[in-house]
Amino acid sequence: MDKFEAENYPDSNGHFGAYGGRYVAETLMPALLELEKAYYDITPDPAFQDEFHGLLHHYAGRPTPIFHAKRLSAHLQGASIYLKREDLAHTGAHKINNTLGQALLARWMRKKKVIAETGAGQHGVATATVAALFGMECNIFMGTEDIRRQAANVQRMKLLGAEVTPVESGTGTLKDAMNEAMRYWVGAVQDTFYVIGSVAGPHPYPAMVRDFQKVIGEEARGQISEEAGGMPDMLIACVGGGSNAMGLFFPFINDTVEMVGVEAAGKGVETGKHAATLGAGSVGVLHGSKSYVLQDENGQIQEAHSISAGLDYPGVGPEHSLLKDLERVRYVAINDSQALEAFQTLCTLEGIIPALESSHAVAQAMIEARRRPKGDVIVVNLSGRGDKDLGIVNQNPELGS
Amino acid sequence: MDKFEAENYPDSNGHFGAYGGRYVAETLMPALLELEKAYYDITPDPAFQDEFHGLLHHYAGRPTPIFHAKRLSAHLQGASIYLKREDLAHTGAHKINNTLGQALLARWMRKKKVIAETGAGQHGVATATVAALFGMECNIFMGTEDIRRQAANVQRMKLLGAEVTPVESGTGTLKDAMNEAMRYWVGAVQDTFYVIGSVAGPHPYPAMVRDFQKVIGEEARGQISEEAGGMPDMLIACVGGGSNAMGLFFPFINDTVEMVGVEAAGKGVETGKHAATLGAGSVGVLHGSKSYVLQDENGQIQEAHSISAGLDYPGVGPEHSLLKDLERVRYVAINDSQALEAFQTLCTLEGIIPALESSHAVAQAMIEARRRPKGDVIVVNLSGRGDKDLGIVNQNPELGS
Amino acid sequence: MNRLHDMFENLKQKKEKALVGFVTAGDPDISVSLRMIISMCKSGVDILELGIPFSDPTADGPVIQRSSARALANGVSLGKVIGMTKKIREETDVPIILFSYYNPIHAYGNARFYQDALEAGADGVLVVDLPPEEADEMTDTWAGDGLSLIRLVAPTTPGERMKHIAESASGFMYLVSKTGVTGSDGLDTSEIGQHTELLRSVTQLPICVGFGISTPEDVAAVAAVADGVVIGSAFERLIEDNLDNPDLVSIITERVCEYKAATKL
Amino acid sequence: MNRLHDMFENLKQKKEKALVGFVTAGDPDISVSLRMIISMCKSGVDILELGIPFSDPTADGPVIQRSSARALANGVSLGKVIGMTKKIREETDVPIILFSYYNPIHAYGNARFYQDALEAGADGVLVVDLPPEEADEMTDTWAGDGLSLIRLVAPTTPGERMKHIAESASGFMYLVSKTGVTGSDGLDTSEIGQHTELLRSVTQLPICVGFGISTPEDVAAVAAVADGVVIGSAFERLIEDNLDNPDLVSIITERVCEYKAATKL
Ligand SMILES: Cc1ncc(COP(=O)(O)O)c(C=O)c1O
Ligand SMILES: Cc1ncc(COP(=O)(O)O)c(C=O)c1O
Repeated sequence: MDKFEAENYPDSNGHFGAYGGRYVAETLMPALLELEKAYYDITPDPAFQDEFHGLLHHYAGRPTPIFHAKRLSAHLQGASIYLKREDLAHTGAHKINNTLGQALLARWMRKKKVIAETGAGQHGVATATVAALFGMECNIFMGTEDIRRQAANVQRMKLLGAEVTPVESGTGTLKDAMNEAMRYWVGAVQDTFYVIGSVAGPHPYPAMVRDFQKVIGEEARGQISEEAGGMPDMLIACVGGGSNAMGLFFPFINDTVEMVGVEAAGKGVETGKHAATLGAGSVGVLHGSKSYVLQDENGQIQEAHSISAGLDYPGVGPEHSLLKDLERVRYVAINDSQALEAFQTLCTLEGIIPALESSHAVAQAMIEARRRPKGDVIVVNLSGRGDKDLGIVNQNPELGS
Repeated sequence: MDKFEAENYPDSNGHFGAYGGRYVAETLMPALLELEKAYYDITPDPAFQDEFHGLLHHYAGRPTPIFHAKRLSAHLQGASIYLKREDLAHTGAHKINNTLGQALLARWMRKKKVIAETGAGQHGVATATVAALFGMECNIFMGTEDIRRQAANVQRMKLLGAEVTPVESGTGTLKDAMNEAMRYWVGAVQDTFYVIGSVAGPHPYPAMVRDFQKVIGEEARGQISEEAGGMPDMLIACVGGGSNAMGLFFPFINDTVEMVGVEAAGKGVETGKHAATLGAGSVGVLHGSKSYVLQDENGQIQEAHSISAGLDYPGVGPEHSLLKDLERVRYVAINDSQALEAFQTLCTLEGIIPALESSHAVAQAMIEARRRPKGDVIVVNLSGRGDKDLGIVNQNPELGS
Repeated sequence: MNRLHDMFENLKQKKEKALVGFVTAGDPDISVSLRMIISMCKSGVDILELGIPFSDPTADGPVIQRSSARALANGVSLGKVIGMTKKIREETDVPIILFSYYNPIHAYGNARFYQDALEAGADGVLVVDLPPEEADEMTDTWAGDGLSLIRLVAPTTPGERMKHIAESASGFMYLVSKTGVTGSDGLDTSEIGQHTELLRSVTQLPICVGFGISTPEDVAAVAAVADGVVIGSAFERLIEDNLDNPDLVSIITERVCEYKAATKL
Repeated sequence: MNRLHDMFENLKQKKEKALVGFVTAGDPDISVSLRMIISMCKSGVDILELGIPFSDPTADGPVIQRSSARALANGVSLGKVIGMTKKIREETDVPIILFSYYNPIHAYGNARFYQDALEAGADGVLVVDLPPEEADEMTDTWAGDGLSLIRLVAPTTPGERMKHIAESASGFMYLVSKTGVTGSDGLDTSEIGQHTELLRSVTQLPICVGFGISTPEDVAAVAAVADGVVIGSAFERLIEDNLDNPDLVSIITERVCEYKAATKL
């Protein structure tokens, strides 16, 4: 395996090898260039970093702990599984790390309005949260179908003072919400900061979101050395857009640790109803960057399918595409029922209700742990809590209750 | 004000001055004596404490941060408000501190089954959680009315593997659930550990729960010194049974800091539809200990009323009764609409959705902060997050959305 | 005069055991309750346990819970039960034990309670949730020892503690037949025998056994080892099944006779 | 032969401005679309912008979104649009600009696209989401310079960047009239004047202005400052309002004439 020289990516045009870039309307280019400059000039500023890390600590509740899931590990009779507890972060998922970073940057850039797209509503809630914290106007774009499915998160956003704009176009899900957010941004770009929720979108978002999320891996590195006495053997994270995975992986990227990204196989990759972009997609351009996408032979983007709304996206962050090609990360897919089984297992063995997104990572960890000796250490990113998924799980006859 | 010598309470019979004690059926007395012995012998054991604090750290996510609510403070133009973020603890409230402690003690005592009562479901979820973590059988008693009102928490408990036993008697709320848990315990006392959810119940529960919760105040002491450069001027916490309040107050009890306990005034103390036990109750015996209770002139316990299910209880921990008589803590009451207003204010100014219980403390903090100079520091215990309350808040026409 | 002591002596001579009858005062209503209780006392109940209804009866099973709730709905209070006691006493010499949770007594006032209960003709009080550890606060206010404080011993009570409890007891001792609330089933008479024997080794007082005894056969089995047999939920169930039945009093009375017969060795 | 260059020269002599007409290829269906487009070209459209439908048209307002969706539902693909181009070219010499998002072209293959589009008779391509920073990956694969890559300049584009964009442009320059997606309203003709002037200072190429132009009055106002006026959503709205109307082609054609009239100074 080639050594992945993280510091070379992205290049000065925002490319991760063949991926990334800025495929957007000219109207947005100046804003992206301004943002890129702010990203390179402001975010490394120690004053910015102090403020960011102060908020991560006092507001978001970082560091999140790492927890040795002893009963789960014993049950699997293999490697030791450690959970990085992003479920304990304020608002219930890793998303807050990134929204704090971006909203703070928006404030440094003197923007007074933020917008965001959301699918499951987690990124929308996290954005509405920081908008309230900073006293900014906030408009969240959300598909009408998702609004129906995720009513509690819609209510949370509204309580936090955000406007939620229903998106009727397409299938009324995340992809359409992102389309609409970009459309809105085109018209309001001068005073509006677009807070993208994953390591997707045009440069500098993929790099910037990764940098705001890499605190996950930085903490985990220190914690696992302390808890397990060394580097882990494997890292596992689910991949929707790929932000929680990049956040965990990036600080380990030059270490000799195996990394596994877990996409959603939905009803099964073979059925076509899945969200395994890296596993079953092809290279294309969506939402401003080049990466693997789910598309037909004519370059039309296809619908994704997953029980987990946060993985239900036909694109993926460009850096993951590079990591896949370099074989630095292995990408696999877990289907709906495997995810549900892992969900239930973690509930009953460890007393932790994971997000359905994170359950995909747990499911893969269960497979990997069984295959590996007891001494091995696997770190799983528990990207979020499952409270938001109770309605979906409730409808699932497989989970008796 | 007399100095309150915390170390004198409870006495060897579990009395806090005139309060506390063990008013239970003889069948339970031996179990309580066994528990008392375990509490005095086992819980101070460094091995127990290590395990307890290890779980608090790695599992529950402690220390929870203390957060300077700058926008709220600025809005009030008075004292600085700091929030102790128990809402970030695993399962979403301070309740987990106590259930971890009790379940761990149960394990040291080789009990294989735990039971608990629950109202809003927070303590039930926290108990089901630790039961899953320790692989114990778990039975949660919950009133039928509360089961209806708090469906999401019922689902969480079931997902965690607990049995939820509906309690039809009385008004089907917390008081009845506790009655039924005690009845069940009488029949199963030999192998069953009863995990009580607040600083109520017979000795040693009030002392033990306080000791498991005092980590809140211990952390806050260190954190506020660091953040604000000294002792706070005032501590504020809501009081249902009183565990989050005791947890915050206890480590400060011999300091010169004002303390305010906030009960629920429901529709107004004057209407009789309230839960202001200390404010409007009288001394009596309920659920195994002597304390203030809401009762009629014949000693029949009265129904409590509060928009917040966790404060909707006609009793209160005996130590609070003592602290009231000693005037060491000032007890006030906040009504439903004041709590809702504080709820909304915290949502929109700080991006934090507080539990309705905690909103009572925030409401009082808003009153106190306005009255005090800018330099003053008020620490509010944000005992839990409000996700569980979205349904209730949604029904409230006062909160436009 | 000590009605309790005399009663046990009297029964001993007749080679009978005491039938201890529990009913909640004021259920189904105060006047029927009074008539029923007096009839019970006249037809075989040797000791009356008169239950004071409480809103939160944590030691009782569903049958007594419901009976308590009905009585409360009828406005029964401790004061009214003392009034009923007075009326019962006018009609019978059967010893009367007031059976209560502590809070209603505490609310009434401990000293006042002693005075009024004694005056009304009560002989003792059994406070379900007042173990010896807490009992002094009540008895210390009492102006004499005219009322017996009946002590309970449970299957979970260890020997040492039994002894300690017995030391401060008077009247008789109440042995709880099994762990669990009132009215729960699964009577184990051999276990009761063992517990009774153990208790006898630490006390001279008569021993009455209660909780979960419902058939005349149960009564006979318990009567074989104890000095008294307490029937509570079984009466209450009968009351509940005949709430609107004009024959309630005679139905209960008949049942008393059946039980009483079973207490004769 | 350069149809674009010749067309602008020709118009200049006639003291007319170019009417640039955008329609999504294949809406309402391929055959009606073809008939309509040919009629438009014959009755006043000076440059045809032929829209290739895309599933995720992030730069377009609702009208063009819906038209795209209808075309996709009809099975329109880039390949089919190239086929349509060939048929249009058989009937008219009007310059044809293929208007696309990048992904369909990328999926088709950049080199193949150049070849096939040119062969079919296209004159240029405008890729909405391919700014100069990313354009080389496409043009580097092109086997010649037979297709103009039309560059866009927006109101947000700063002067320095405008200059840079202009340097690599050919055919004409597309000036976006305002921030916002296609079809949004609120045209500010004085601002357009300023932007056009600024753009003229950095390029010799003709300047066409588009986005949000809908009435003949708008056309006249823009024609006063620019070299071409792009009409897109206004046509699409008309199509949408007459989807099942057998007179659709003549209705659109009539509208073309009205617009065309407004381009004559
Ligand atoms: C808990 C959780 N995990 C994971 C994801 C997927 O996003 P990403 O792949 O960017 O981490 C989401 C998105 O909503 C989420 O809510
Ligand atoms: C968030 C929260 N705060 C406070 C309380 C009240 O309990 P206590 O007074 O024991 O802290 C509850 C009880 O459910 C709760 O859930």
